[in-house]
Amino acid sequence: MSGGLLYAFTGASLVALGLYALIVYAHLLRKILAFNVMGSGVFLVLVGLAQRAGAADPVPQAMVLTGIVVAVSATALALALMRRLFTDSGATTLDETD
Amino acid sequence: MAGMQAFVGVDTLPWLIALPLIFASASFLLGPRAARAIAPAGLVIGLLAAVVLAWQVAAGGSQRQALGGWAPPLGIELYADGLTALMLLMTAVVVLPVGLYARVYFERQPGVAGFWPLTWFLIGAMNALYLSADIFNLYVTLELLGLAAVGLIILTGGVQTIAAGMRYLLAALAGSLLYLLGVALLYGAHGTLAIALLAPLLAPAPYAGLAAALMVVGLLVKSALFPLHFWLPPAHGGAAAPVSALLSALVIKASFYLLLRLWLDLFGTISTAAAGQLLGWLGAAAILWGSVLALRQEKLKMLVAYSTVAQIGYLFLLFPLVTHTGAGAATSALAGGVMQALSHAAAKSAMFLAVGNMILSSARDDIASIDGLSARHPTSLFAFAMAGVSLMGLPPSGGFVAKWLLLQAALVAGQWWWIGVIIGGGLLTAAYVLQVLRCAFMPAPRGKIFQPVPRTLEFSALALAVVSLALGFVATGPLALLTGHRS
Amino acid sequence: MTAPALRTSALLRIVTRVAVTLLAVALATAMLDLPSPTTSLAQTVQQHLGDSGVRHPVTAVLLNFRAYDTLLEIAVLLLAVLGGLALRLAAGDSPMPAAASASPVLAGLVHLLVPLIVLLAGYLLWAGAHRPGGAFQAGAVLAAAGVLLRLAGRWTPLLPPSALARGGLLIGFIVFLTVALSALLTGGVLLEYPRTWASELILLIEAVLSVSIGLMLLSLFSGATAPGRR
Amino acid sequence: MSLSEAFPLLVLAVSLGTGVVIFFLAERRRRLRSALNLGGATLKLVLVGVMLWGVFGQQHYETRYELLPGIDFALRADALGMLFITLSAVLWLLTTLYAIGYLEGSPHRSRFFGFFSLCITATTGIALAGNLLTFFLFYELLTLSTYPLVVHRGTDKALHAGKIYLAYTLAGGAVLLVGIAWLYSLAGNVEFTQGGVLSQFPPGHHAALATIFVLLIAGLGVKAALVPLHGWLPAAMAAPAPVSALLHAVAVVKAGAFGIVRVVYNVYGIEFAADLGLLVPLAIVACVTILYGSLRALVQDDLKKRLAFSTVSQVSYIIVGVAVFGPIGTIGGLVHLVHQGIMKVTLFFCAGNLAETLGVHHVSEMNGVGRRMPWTMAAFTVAAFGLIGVPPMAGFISKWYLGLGALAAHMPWVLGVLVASSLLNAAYLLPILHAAWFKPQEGPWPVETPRGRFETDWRLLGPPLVTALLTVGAGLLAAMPFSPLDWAKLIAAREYLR
Repeated sequence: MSGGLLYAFTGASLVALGLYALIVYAHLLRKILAFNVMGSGVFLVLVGLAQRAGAADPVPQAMVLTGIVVAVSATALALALMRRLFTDSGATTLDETD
Repeated sequence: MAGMQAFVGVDTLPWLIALPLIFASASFLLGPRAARAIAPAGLVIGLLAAVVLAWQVAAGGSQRQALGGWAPPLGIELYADGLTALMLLMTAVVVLPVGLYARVYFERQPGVAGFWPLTWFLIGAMNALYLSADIFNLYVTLELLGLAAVGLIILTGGVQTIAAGMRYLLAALAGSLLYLLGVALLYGAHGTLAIALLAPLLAPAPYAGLAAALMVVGLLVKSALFPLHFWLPPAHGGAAAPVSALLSALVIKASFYLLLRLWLDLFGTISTAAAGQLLGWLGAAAILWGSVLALRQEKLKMLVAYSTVAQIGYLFLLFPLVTHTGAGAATSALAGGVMQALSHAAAKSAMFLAVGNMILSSARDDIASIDGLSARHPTSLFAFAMAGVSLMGLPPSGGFVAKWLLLQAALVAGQWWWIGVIIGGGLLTAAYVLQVLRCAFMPAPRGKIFQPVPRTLEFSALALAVVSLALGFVATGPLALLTGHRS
Repeated sequence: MTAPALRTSALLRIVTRVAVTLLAVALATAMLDLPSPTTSLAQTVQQHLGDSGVRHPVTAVLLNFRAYDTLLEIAVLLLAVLGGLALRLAAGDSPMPAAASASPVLAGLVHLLVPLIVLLAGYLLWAGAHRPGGAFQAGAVLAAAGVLLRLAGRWTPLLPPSALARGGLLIGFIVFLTVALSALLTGGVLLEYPRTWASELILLIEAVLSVSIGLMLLSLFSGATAPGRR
Repeated sequence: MSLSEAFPLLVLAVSLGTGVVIFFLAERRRRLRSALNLGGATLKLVLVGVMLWGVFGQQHYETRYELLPGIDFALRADALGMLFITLSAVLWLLTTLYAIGYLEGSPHRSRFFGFFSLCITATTGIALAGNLLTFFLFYELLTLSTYPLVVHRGTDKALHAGKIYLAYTLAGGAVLLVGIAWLYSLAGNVEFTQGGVLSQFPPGHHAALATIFVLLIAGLGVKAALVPLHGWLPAAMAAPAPVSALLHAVAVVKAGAFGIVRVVYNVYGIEFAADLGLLVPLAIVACVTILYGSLRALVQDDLKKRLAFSTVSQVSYIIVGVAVFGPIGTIGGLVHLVHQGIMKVTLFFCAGNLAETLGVHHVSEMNGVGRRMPWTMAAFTVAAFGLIGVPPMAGFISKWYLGLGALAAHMPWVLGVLVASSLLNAAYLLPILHAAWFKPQEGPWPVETPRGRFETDWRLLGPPLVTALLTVGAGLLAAMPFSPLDWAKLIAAREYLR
């Protein structure tokens, strides 16, 4: 098994874990963290699969950099929303706001 | 048509993306007053650009452009065929009246800032998505669209709305990541991201099936197809009226379009009839579930939002009918699905704007609070009713043409069970539209005061409703564009 | 939480657990079975690296071959900022009052660190042309300087942001977009750099981008911190 | 576009334009609205007259526009369509005048007359439709534009009636749509053609075609109030009297019946339909409807409800005429399309006058009403005799031809139904006349509101008198050129002698 594939497998596990947490956990911070875990998993798969043969491929690396910026943006917005929900209603989960 | 010759050389593809981005920057930089002032010009220019592109595609076939001069697989390519041109036109036609509406609607709400930059980014994101032919670039456009939409949802603040925005954000992000995971698999297998280069390489294999499944599911979340629609009603029902109009009419269509594009152009060799049937059945369930819940709503905007859940179902009826059913049925089904997307865009935006007027006028969001509205605001009510007619699929309207084409496809393909779904859905739609109309026809209770509503608001809604009906008369144009240039 | 809610949640857990396990297994199977690409995009990148204006392949992809992705990525970041601003304006927030009594140690540290951080950002920016680094990294480091200033009470962002601040947030995107469009206006295609100017233009874009990215990250930081009382 | 191409569109545009302008008219512009209404109706009548003359002289009027690839929107004036459009144009003018008087001083008149005009636009479109899809387009438009009229009063009863009306008609429309879509998927664009277009289909398709026929008739049968699809019609009597006139005589039930005529004659072709064995079941359904409607009418005390069940019965005379193979039956059915309209509109006008002037809604309140409102009751009497089939009224002509047609088609049982129905007609109409003319008035009228110099407002009195005269005229002058009978004969000749 090449190193790249190992990364990809790790990524797949992270995706599964992240997705599970995203769906199951109600606390918004957990959901946001879960999204980040899942995102990291996807990035690992992306880079890992592309360098199964050994040599690094700059294209997926660039894509992951783009992906990271996107993830940072989304996370920041999600955190802002979460904080706002908490200050306005004291809710830490979406179910509490219904 | 002779006048169009002057535009033959115009590079509409990049401009359709750049224009909204320029207006977005200017709107943010110059502040809300200036943004409000320049918006109509931008919307009109955008409409012109979309018309020119449609004309270019009609006259010269599909258009391609490699950005930065780097051809795929190294660079990113923009691509426009008839389907693209129609979606771009749909966007431009809907945002113009909605934008004019929003200018007036938000005028008296000083706390609401950022509508215009966010909307311009939203338009830019949709245009970029429609024009992209690169599966990773499409991911970026999806995220751009998602964040713009969230920003618009939370514009008015309030716990419910922010919660709705949060729900939408999380769903959209999960959807995008599933999509990106599929992209990672495809890139890992074939080392390219361009749809046109990737398509011939795909063969039925576990990785391809899984990648397709991941991408499809990710997009289903964003399209809010039953049972993944959970985020839609609070978001579309909770946002400000013009925002709801944009989200329900247009944003949903972007991910649907992408799904359709991938299904036809990328997964053509690996899609199975069973998968198509599954999407169709989910669509049928969406029609039923959305309609029944729409019937049970007491708030106007929630009724319209659940109506979107149902109407999305119709879009997905095209999948079983285009997948391995022969050319005749597939052509009709594609035409029907696209007509449904177009007419729903016009009708649903008209409906949200009309409902927005009703709420402004009666200062309440209950269906029961509009008793007697027909005398006070006949224009808004008429817009609502006309949009309702289109959603019901009654002639003469774009919705009717859509349902007719889907019926023809089902009959030609011998999949008669969809007939019941199509017809039954129309009747259910009639039932919930009527809930609103019958209240409006009731005499107003004594002492009931309806606030005046600016004319621009009423006529924007009416204009969109007229578009949704007019589509029934001019359907040959869009259909020729769609079928004439599918490579 | 009521009993039925608990039950649904337990059911949800089980179903989700099965689903994600299946997903992981399916992914692993698919990955083992994955065909190898017949062509290598990495080689294509290497072939055209000389024309890209930079020597580092990742930067070449980010700012030349797939610069369009990056342009849109900056828009995504801007949108997060706009969303955060909209949220605060809708709630009628006032900016967080400056920390009243910053400790003298922190103040001294800020004095010492901020110039160094700016220097580091400059280095990262320059390094991006030939080794890992670039605008985002530089911007992130600049943002860190901003966070320090903010924590030390040296700087309080205005709400709504001033024209200057808006300009700062936007300048990167605007310059990037202008360069992209200038090619279009002079008869080329979007984002096509003139070959002889490619490296200068890319450096220019990166430089302004790092400033804007720093400001945007800082704005996001402010947006996610506890809002001021109304 | 030549004049003969533009003409059908022009006729349509007159009503549509009137409607649209009225919608945007301020509520208080009473005179302008009335002038527009009557002007539009008159102009339309003139245009229809011109077109009638043209069609008689084999002039070809056709507007065509591609709606979808291979599917046209087509308006065409043929003899059958002209029969319907002339009827509706004449009755529209009278009903408009009546409605202006009837709604004097009530609210929401711009809305009412807007939809009123839209409704007649739809009827015009139905009459002129050149193919099934165009027909369907206007058929559904008719449904939509009549709903606001049915619920116009906004009372719970009216809203309930509107709900039932829409439930029936939309469901019927849906069934019709399935039939049409299926037919189009087999046969392409289904143009209305004399003698039908489907006879060339090989026997393998006959089962499908028969099923489609059932779908089409079921869809159209809702508006034509075929039993058991008639439930909406008695419920809809909650609507104002001019709307009842519209539903029962001018537009809605007629649209259904006319559609059935089109399907049998111009889509399937009467011979092909007979070959498929579809006509006898249709005749049976129609006969059942005739008897059922009459029987139910017998026991209604509410005058409008009695008239409504009478309509259920009477409209199926048209269907019987269609279902009876042979030119004589055809003539009987088609002529009844006109005659039933004239007679029933008279009765509803009169019922409206009684309700508006005296507050009389029930048969049991009508004792002695003939002396209070002699002109109204005279018109009522003429129309009632017409329905029963007393010579020389219009209804006699219809029944005479229907009876002869049934005998010619070797369906003598139909004759029995006709005789039985006439007896029932007499049984539910004569007691009304007896009460009105021969019984003394019992106490004061429920709600007496004198209107105008005459027994009631002249605008309410004029229209029923005119239609009563027409009822007599259509019977007495049946042999004259351009009488309904003469025109029906022309159509029959063109259908059978291709």
